[in-house]
Amino acid sequence: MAEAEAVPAVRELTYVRAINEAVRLVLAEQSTAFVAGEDVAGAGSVFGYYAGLLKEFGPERVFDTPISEEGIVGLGVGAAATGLRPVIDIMFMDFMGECMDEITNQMAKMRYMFGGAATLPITLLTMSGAGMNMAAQHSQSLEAWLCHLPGLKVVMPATPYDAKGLIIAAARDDNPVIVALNKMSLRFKGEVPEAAYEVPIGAANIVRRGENFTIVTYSRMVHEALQAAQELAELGVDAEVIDLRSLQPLDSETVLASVRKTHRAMVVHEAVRFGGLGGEIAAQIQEHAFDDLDAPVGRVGAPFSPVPFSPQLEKSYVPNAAKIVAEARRLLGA
Amino acid sequence: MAEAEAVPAVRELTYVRAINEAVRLVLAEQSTAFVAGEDVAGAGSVFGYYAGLLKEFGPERVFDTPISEEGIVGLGVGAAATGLRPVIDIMFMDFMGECMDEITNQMAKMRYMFGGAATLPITLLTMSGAGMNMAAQHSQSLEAWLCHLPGLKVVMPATPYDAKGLIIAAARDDNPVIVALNKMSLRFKGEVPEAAYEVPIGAANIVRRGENFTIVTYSRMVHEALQAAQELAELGVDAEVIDLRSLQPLDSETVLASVRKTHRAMVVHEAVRFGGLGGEIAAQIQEHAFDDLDAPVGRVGAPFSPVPFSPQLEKSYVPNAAKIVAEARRLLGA
Amino acid sequence: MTAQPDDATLLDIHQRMTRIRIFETEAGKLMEDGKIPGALHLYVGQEAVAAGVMAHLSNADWITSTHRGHGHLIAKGGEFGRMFAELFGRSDGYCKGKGGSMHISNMELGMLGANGIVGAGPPIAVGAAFSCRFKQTRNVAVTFFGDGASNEGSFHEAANMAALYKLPIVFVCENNGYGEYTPQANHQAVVDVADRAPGYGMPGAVVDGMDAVAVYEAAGVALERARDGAGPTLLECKTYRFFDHVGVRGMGLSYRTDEELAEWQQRDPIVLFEQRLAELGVLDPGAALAVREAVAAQVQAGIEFAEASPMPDPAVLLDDVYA
Amino acid sequence: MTAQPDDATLLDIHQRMTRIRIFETEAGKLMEDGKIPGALHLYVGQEAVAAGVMAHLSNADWITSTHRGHGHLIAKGGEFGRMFAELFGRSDGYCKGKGGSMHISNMELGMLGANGIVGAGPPIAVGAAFSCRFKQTRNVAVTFFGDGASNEGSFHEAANMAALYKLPIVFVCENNGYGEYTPQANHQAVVDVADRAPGYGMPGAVVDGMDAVAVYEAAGVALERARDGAGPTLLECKTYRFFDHVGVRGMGLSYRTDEELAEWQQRDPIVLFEQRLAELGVLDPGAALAVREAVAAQVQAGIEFAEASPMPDPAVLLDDVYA
Ligand SMILES: Cc1ncc(C[n+]2csc(CCOP(=O)(O)OP(=O)(O)O)c2C)c(N)n1
Ligand SMILES: Cc1ncc(C[n+]2csc(CCOP(=O)(O)OP(=O)(O)O)c2C)c(N)n1
Ligand SMILES: [Mg+2]
Ligand SMILES: [Mg+2]
Repeated sequence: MAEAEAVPAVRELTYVRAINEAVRLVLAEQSTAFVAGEDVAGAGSVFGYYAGLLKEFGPERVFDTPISEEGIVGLGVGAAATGLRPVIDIMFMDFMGECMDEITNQMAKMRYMFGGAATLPITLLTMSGAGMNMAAQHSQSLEAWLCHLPGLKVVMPATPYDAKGLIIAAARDDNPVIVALNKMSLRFKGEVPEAAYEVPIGAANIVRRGENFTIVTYSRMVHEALQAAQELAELGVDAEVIDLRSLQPLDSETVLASVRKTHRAMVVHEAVRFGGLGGEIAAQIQEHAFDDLDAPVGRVGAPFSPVPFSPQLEKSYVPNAAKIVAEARRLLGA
Repeated sequence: MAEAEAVPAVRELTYVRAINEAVRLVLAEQSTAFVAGEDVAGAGSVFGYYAGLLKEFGPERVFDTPISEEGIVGLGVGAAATGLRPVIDIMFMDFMGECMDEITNQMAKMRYMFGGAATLPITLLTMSGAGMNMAAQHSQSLEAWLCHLPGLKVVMPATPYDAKGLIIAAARDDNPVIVALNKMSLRFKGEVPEAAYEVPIGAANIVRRGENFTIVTYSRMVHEALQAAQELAELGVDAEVIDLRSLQPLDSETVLASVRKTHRAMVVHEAVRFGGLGGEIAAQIQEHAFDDLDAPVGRVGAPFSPVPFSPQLEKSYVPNAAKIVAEARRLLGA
Repeated sequence: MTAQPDDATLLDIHQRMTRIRIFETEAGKLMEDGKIPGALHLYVGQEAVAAGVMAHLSNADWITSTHRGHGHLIAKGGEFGRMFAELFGRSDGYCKGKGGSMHISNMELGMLGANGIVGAGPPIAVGAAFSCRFKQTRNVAVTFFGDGASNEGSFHEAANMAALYKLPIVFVCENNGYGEYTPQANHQAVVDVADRAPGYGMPGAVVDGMDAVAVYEAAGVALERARDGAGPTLLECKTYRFFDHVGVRGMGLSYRTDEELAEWQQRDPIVLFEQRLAELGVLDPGAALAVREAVAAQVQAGIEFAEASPMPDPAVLLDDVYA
Repeated sequence: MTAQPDDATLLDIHQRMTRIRIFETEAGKLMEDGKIPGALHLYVGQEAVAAGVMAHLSNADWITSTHRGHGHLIAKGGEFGRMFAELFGRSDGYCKGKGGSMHISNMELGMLGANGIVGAGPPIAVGAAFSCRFKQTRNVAVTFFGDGASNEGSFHEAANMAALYKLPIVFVCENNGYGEYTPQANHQAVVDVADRAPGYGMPGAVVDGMDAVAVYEAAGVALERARDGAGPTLLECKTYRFFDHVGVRGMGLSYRTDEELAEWQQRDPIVLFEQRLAELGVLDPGAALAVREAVAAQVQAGIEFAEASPMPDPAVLLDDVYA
């Protein structure tokens, strides 16, 4: 990271480096921020995105915790309520179940239960997604649980740019914000400004303009959707691709405006289709843009099983561009 | 319960007594069944639905556990995998977060991860719902989390009849089944046959026939929906009310058949509207009955906040017949 | 701090205990009269613990509490009016009526909330203690929890983290012999929860939780240790609740014998303490009665304040979800 | 059972250790060659623990394992072919390729699965132990877990329940000094995890986990106690993993010194054990070599079996979700 002068104000960074830079800037700008989690300090996280931070900020601001997810989130809640701005790490999103009570009953509700007297500026980073043959307990996308909990914000960046900007926005937000990263995206590259900038929480991004089909998605599926859009273009379908970026709050307006233009829509996520956030979004679309719709809102998500280990099975399990295209064709009757 | 001879084959029982009878019959018919949970034995549960079972079946089959939800569910998983048929109690559904890892990563997935080699006949009883001024941590309906997890079945009985029949079906099922009961329904009365009978898991029940509006609901909201249907009748709307009873598997066929007849639908649940199961159901309806719909599928659920304590606030928070009627009128443009 | 309490401190502790006793007794009656909705877990019998510990704390020290939290809040300085208002669900309540008994809290008093989740306090208190150290203060966190709560994984994780980081925190286990209706012997194989301390690398101590002076002294040692940066202590106070698990009479289950209750009532912490104060010449029975009467009047005033407080306007329902 | 192992038992333990060592070493190579997808946590260095404990168990006794689970399964009787097939994701794997390294399991051998969730084993083992007693057998459950896992709340809850119910279970902590890249001193303030035992009301013991006989003997005592209905034991085995946390070389972090590794390798459990067997005249170096060669051949055969096994048909994707 000591590449100071020579670097242009905007340069290509990987997703993992963008995360690293965001957290570094947060620690630099907020004297009450600290990073805590399993193997975040000595190892810089098993994904490497805290590399160098222990050295730069010292062991009171970047420290390893025991393998105690409930304790870790509790530490964050208690520290935040009493004036600090914790950045908490839960290594895999699959481990949410270990700390779901702290998240649900403390972090999300404390402010409300206290009549507004407590403020919980917590940023919780975690890692979602399949595709690395890590099997049923290290590949899940459980954001649907979190989006159902009033009091939390939830963001899922698809690009290095958004990863950095959303983490900074999360850390500056006075509410608990869950930042669910994606492990298959760690090596993705993209342009990232050097400065500390925010990607606003609650604002979707139209990553491809299109006229007659809307694909609403987030996290790694944005890239699959963009690829699908290209294939659809060859079929004469001009798809608009919306990267939600924030799931809670959800930028329904951007989604609805697009659907009102295109008259057809589909939601794509890596999470299990049944009960996933796609249901909420599809329900909102048909509710608010009923008369604009020329076809049902489609959904692509993982089928109804745990994530299988075997690479071939996993490949047929995880949503991808081909499945998006297939579902689009089905919807369009093409 | 020693009222043997004189009782007719079908009689009125409260919801709480129906639960009690179901568990008693399960323990009587399955020699490997046992009941474990906090205050289930000595106290017969804080809701009273295990009353008398310790005395009847003894302390090896009905026993109190420490306040250790993760341990309790783990006990169930380990006992089930090794040949027993546990009935596990988690006092309030709000405490799911304490054992969500065991439920998500062990109970729901063990069979799949083991390539089908493990069988987990677990019945997990828990208590959902608001309305008793128990505030944010004792009033939640978190079924959306569970329905999103392949490997689990989820049922939520609305009546004494269904409570008994679903618990017996759950206990005879070789899969983990979560039975989420409702605390405001404990004193509800209804006809309940004496015999051990099953209410099939995965089959919805049309509790009111109607011609031009479908209300899809479950648990206590069934009663609110029925009342709403009466009020709607006065407005000339003949509503069909579907009690899903099972949420996973979901009886989509019954729902769709109704909507194809009525052309208008709405989903009602007590859970927070955003991210609740209503989204999934609405999405399915518009997907599979798009051309049959004359209006968007509506949804009624709790607003986006934790459950407030103050009785007035709680009353305005929890969905009820009036809100169902209002939403129906909005949808019907009436 | 490890010294014996001086006269002023003794009177202060007496005041705190009396305030709890009268508030809770009245709250029990109000509940039975149908004036307090929801679940109410009363602290009567355990007053010496809250008072003995809290006599050491300032508003800048943090506590986490339990479902049985009024006593902790009163001992930490809670006002009757705002507390009753909260129990009634009124807009002048400490939580504007949104929390109720199980979430009653006040950040300005350093009270991080009663909590409806058994075992939720310790991890939050670890965070508060971390804060105290991070800000380089000599402030501490104290987490109160029951014998039943000591079996939650959250206690374990918090205790281990506190000892690992040598945080300024004291774990106060109020062992009242029961978790709801389950006696301790049916929920853990140990008799002393304090036996768990060495497994985390912290000292453990058992103290008579009916003896406010004993609690005060033991808490003083633990708190001094914490403030000095020497790390946490697990302090177990043996105590008893005189009312049922919930409300006054509870569900009417017979899980405790009348004899057991009577035996513990013989050791009523306030009676014991007043005897002692009388012996020491610090407070004679007449003066004690005057304290009780004064507190009783404050309690009545608090109830009146609460009754006059308006119900929250439904328009506030969705306020306070986000900052 | 508490007796010293007889010659047949010694040879049996040797066999188990050798099988683990060669399987794991080959698995590491295969992973580095890109033939094993996903995450692979190898057991090399810790063989004495699995072998010493499992020498006491039958298929009717249950174990739960960890993310580092191959050693446990091999010691419990796992076949190389089906194991490699699972690591490769093939249809003849123990889990039909659906589980992989982190979920490898075999119910017929009484092996309730490797587990990707740290600390998941103990509560499940409590359930298995409950089953053993419920069915009035003398069977037991053994749960293996790491030093890191001992900080999960799940361990705490399980240990408390096991002691409370006096279940036939042994908690075997494999303390290899690290949880991933975090040294024990940075994750708990205690040196001996066994110090946690008294807090649950069970005996704790520390044993040299590089000494298979010591493990065998200590496990024998604990298992006899369990089978006799006298309740659980927490047996801590001090050990070390010779490879990195994941794979052979891991992420290339330098969190352990070369000296530390070398010191522990000086005490290689198999070398130590073979020396002892030679001294006892039970197995001379030549015979030991023969064992290794025979096992190596079985490992190769296992790899061939696995390589010949077909990938699962995508049509099975949704099978095995429900019974
Ligand atoms: C996580 C969780 N599990 C269970 C409960 C139900 N519950 C409320 S109080 C209580 C007993 C607590 O016992 P203890 O910790 O000893 O405190 P005491 O009531 O004796 O003060 C239980 C089981 C809960 N509120 N939260
Ligand atoms: C609940 C949970 N938290 C974190 C992890 C990530 N993780 C995998 S292995 C491991 C270290 C485990 O340490 P230990 O229990 O000592 O076992 P060892 O690896 O040393 O055998 C961690 C933190 C996980 N798999 N599950
Ligand atoms: Mg108690
Ligand atoms: Mg370890």
